[in-house]
Amino acid sequence: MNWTNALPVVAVFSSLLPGLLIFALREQQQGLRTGLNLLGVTVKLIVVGVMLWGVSQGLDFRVEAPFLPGGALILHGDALSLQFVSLSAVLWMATTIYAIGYLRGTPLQSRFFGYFSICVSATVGVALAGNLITFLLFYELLTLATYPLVVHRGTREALDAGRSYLAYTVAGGTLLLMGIAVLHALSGSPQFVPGGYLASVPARHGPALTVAFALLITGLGVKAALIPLHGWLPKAMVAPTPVSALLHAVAVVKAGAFGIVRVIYDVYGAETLEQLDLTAPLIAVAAFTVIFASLRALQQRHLKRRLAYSTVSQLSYIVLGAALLGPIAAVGGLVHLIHQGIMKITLFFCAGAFEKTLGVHRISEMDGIGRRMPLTMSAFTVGALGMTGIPPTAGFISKWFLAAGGLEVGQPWVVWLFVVSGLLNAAYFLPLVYRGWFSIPTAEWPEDHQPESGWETRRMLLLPTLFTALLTLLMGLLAGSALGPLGWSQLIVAREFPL
Amino acid sequence: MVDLAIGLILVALAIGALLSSTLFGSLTLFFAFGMLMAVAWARLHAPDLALAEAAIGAGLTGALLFNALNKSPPEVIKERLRHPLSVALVCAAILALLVVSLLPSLDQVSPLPPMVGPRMDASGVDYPVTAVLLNFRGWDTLLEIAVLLLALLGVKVLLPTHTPAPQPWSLLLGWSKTLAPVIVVVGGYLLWRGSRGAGGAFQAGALLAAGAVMLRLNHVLPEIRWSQLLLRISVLIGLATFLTVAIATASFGDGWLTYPSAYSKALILAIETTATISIAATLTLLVEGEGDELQS
Amino acid sequence: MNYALASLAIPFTVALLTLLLQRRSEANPIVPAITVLATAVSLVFAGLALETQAVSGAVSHLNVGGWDSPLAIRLRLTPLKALLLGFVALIHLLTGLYAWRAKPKIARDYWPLSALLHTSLAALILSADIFNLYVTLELLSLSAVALVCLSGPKAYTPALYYLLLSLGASLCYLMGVAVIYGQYGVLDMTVLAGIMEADHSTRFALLLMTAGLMLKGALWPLHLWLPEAHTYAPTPVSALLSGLVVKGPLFILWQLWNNLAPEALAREMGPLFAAGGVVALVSGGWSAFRAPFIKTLVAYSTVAQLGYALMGLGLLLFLQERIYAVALWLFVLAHGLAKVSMFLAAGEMQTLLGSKRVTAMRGATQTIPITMSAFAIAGISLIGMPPTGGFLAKWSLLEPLFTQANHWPWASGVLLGTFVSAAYVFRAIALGFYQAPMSREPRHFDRVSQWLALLPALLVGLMAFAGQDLIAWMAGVTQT
Amino acid sequence: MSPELLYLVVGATIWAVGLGGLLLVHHMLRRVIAVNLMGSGVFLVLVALAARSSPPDPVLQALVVTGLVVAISATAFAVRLASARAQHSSGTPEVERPGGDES
Repeated sequence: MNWTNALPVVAVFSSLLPGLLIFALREQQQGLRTGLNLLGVTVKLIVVGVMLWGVSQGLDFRVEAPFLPGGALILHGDALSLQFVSLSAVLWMATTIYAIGYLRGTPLQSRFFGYFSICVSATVGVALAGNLITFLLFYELLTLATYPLVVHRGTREALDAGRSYLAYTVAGGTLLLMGIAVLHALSGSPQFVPGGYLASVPARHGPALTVAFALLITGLGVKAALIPLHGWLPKAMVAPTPVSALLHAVAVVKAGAFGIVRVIYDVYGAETLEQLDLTAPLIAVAAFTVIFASLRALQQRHLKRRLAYSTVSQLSYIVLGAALLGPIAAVGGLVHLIHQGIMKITLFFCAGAFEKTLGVHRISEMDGIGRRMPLTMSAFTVGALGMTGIPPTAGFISKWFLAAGGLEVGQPWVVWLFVVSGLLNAAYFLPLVYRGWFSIPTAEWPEDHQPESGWETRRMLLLPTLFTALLTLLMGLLAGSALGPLGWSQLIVAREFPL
Repeated sequence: MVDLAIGLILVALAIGALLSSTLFGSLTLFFAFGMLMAVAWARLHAPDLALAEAAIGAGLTGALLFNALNKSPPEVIKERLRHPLSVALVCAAILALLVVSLLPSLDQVSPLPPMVGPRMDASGVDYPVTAVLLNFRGWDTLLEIAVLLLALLGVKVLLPTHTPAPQPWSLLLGWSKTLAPVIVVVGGYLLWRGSRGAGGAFQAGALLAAGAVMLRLNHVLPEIRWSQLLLRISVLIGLATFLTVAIATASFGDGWLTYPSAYSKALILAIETTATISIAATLTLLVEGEGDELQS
Repeated sequence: MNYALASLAIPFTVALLTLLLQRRSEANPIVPAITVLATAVSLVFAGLALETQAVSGAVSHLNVGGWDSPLAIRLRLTPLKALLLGFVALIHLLTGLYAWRAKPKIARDYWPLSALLHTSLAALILSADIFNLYVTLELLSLSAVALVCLSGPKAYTPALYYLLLSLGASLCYLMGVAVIYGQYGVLDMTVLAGIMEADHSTRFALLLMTAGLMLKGALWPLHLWLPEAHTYAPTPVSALLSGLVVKGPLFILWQLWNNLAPEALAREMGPLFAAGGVVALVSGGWSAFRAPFIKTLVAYSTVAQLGYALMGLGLLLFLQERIYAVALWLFVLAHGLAKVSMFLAAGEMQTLLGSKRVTAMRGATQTIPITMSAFAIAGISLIGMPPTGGFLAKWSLLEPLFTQANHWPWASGVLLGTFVSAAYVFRAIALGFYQAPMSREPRHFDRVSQWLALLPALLVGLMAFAGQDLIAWMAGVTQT
Repeated sequence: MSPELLYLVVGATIWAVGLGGLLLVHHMLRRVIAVNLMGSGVFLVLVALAARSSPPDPVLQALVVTGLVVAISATAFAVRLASARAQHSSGTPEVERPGGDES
């Protein structure tokens, strides 16, 4: 095994091993726990950096081990996987630091960080999975590792949320398994191929392919929170905020969206899908989700729940971008995978900081919060503007490409969809910004924890927030640079659509 | 004609044993059923089996059941049969299918009985049933002694049940003292006869057990305890001998339970004798052994 | 063959020896040690038997007593039988170690009884004679019932039901044997396999035997005795009962229909078995979901999981494709390991949490994390999520179903099964994540017992990583 | 009608009666009797089958002897178990539910 083979394995194990070790730690061994976490973070970032460089140089990172007949265990670092891996690695770092700050003084931290690390490992595994079987393995591991995080608080409410999370995701996983088994029976589970490997399946298997597509997309759609499969997501908001951040920006929902992208491009391929005419329902569902979830978001009075519905809406951007089957839309979808992650995690970090510092949960309590916590509120503003799609933030770039992609494939209504969606985004985010900066605080804050350091909130809550807010800005400003997410997405699309 | 009568009475007794209004009646009818069954077997040219059935099926089972009746609380609730008609219909349907399935077999012949005859010389015994039991199908017999042992272990696991010991009946007491040596002699005779005619380890063991049970009922036999080495040896020796022979023949001989022809007679005699002791001891304990005797 | 016989004879000898050693009423401390050691040696011999058998791929026969067929009782050793011998020894070893550590001390009669149970399973596996199988079945039932009785008067009622039903079942089986002997005049399975015809008598005889075996194997709809008996038995005994005892009759059933029955009859029976399997999955799963006690939950889950095995058997007979045999035996192995883990974990929970109720598991992830992990990992294997053994078995059942469109409806049975298993497993696991009452005193755990419960779960939890080789190997093993 | 045929049918009938009894009756001792009836029925069938050849089939007769010993063993255990149950399980006829929490 040479080093190019070893890297994908190291990428997965750099968080898995610390996770398993952390389980064995006692609650008081905080230093060791933090050390292990940071060691894993560092190793993972280095490995991801090297792999990014390697893939841009045309290197192939691939390792294979026997697993099932006709379906080996493959970890493969291609351009698309690295897009997702880099997102996970960077945001894992930010979230870990944030979580250390957030959970200070609460019990069961070893259990939390253990599962947290496993969760990230599963995400990286999902990203690096080289075929459907491997994907399934990590996808289910992700389901299992996330559950303890969702119910971390151990209250009845948390357990209820956990139950609905499991009900949705286990059912989704089972459908996914069925879909994969159908495809496996047809053609085995070979490695993902740009352009899809099912092109060679004889046409008489069309019905089987259609059923399998429906099973796969339904199964993945649960995690990607396509309406009406989204029910678990708003409930899961009872989890500690770092978990919500992880669920929404990096791990669970992204695994679903990423899976849909994989299935569309690397399993079926645009050509097969066009022949079978399978994407139309998916496009319809995604478009409906974009609008309907925004409307639901408008109705929410809890900050985190509003953010949750916003996630539901934004995820369908990615799905839509992939399902439109045109290169420009694909770039938009892929780049939004990154952008949405970074913007949404910023917003969640802010929400968590409000909650920990001032006990603010409801939107109505946010009046004038910018005077008390100006830095956090600034970050929130950047995130909110990004979500709305106002230049020069990252969100603008995504929407631009998505709308242009719609025009390219001859579906001009997509432009209108994004206009309406943008207006709705503005309608549910801008009032928050206005309240935060310009309203006058009506009453006392529900709680007030002034950290001794004299900062507006705990340092470990503030720094990751500012970091991701900065990234949001940079990604918009430097969109033209080749090494940014946009450049990388174009690289992926160039490989997927060899024109 | 006689057979028809026996058959009808057997079925009637069977139904009666299940439905009799008192438990005592049930047990009595079942005992009678066992005795008549022995007669039926005798009429089917199986006199040695009839003997075994009389001793085991009727005698020991009857003793067990009557003993349990003494210990169990009086029956308070009357049997209420649930869905008797549907169960009866289902059973009748099964019976019809069974009879239809069994009928053709009377015209079939088995290839096994003709195989027994020519191999009798090599078997080490003269009586075919004993040859099958201890040689041709010795493995069955070994496992079956293990079943007997297991039943004893099962009883041993149970907590002791306390019952006032019934007063011995003085006439029986006198008789049993006289009978005991006779029973031992007859048992030994049956064992010896087993190799050449109807008889064998089980009949002998069962008879010895029946004798021992009778003696114990009259408190003639001394107190026994599981902690006594002699008792444990008597219970285990049959199986131990059998298993030793099996292991030895597999390790040093021609295979599992393949007796070397020169020794087969001696080996079978050893197995049979020890098996008789174990069967007698185990059956006695099964029927009469009290919990505390087995525990300590 | 001699290796296999050694694997049988060792526990047998030890059982007699330990009985002979029972001098006083107090337990003899070396008895557990001897028994566990002997089990380990027996495992080694089973492994040797498996190695010789799997390497040669051959079937060996032994005519007991050296007499010629069909007069003699024949023992038959196939790779699958060797594998099962090893499996039996392995499970006995794991539970034996646990019982050795158990506090309060397990009754001394456990040791000879469990050794005899081991013996009877080995004899059952090796035998190829339908009457000899009857004797081994009785041996199996009596040892199992005696073991259940070890937990005292509360177990007497379920034990008695178990015994009486089991005896009735044996006599159904024996009547089937009588019909077959009446028809064909032989008892040897290898001889019978060549001469059985698809006539009425044969079909009815097979049905009688099947009914008896299904009752003994707790296969739906004849499973009603199982949950009570498994619930009341002492913990290591429950593990043995669920992991092994119900598999004995299943193995005979498999031989009966796979090797003995004419293909026409087998094809007829297949859909019935498979449908029964689906119903077992759903109804057993539902009862497990509703179960108030931890052990009852685990026991009903056995009923449900046996549904998968029954489905595998049914599909094998119906579709006549070897891969379903692989699925069937993978289920048996995976379920055996998972169940041992679950019962040992359940036992630990009862002692540590001081209650039998499922609701007592509240907060178990914090108070008894290792035990809870054992339970959870084993449970995940029962659901069949990757990379567990349960997943591997489910996959081998599911994937071939999709190769032909008209078999797709059977896949919905697997789908249902997964949902129901997930429901009852996660119901228990979820309780573990409730915030634990902090006031409790820290308890003194026996770490070794906890890890003993976890070990089989880890084995089955990572089983699928060897999936490709395992399936290929099992395909070879189940050939004969 | 030959005696073999007659006893074959009688054996089957007794077996079926025992089966029905096992399903119907409740008292444990009666159930033991029912099981024993099933056994006797099968043995009678076997003995009748043995008598179809002359001399009688020794293999079948040996099977009956083995079966008898197995039957008496199981019966003895069942009867003793029933007595122990009657004395120790406070005589409740129904299956008692496991008691509440032990703690």
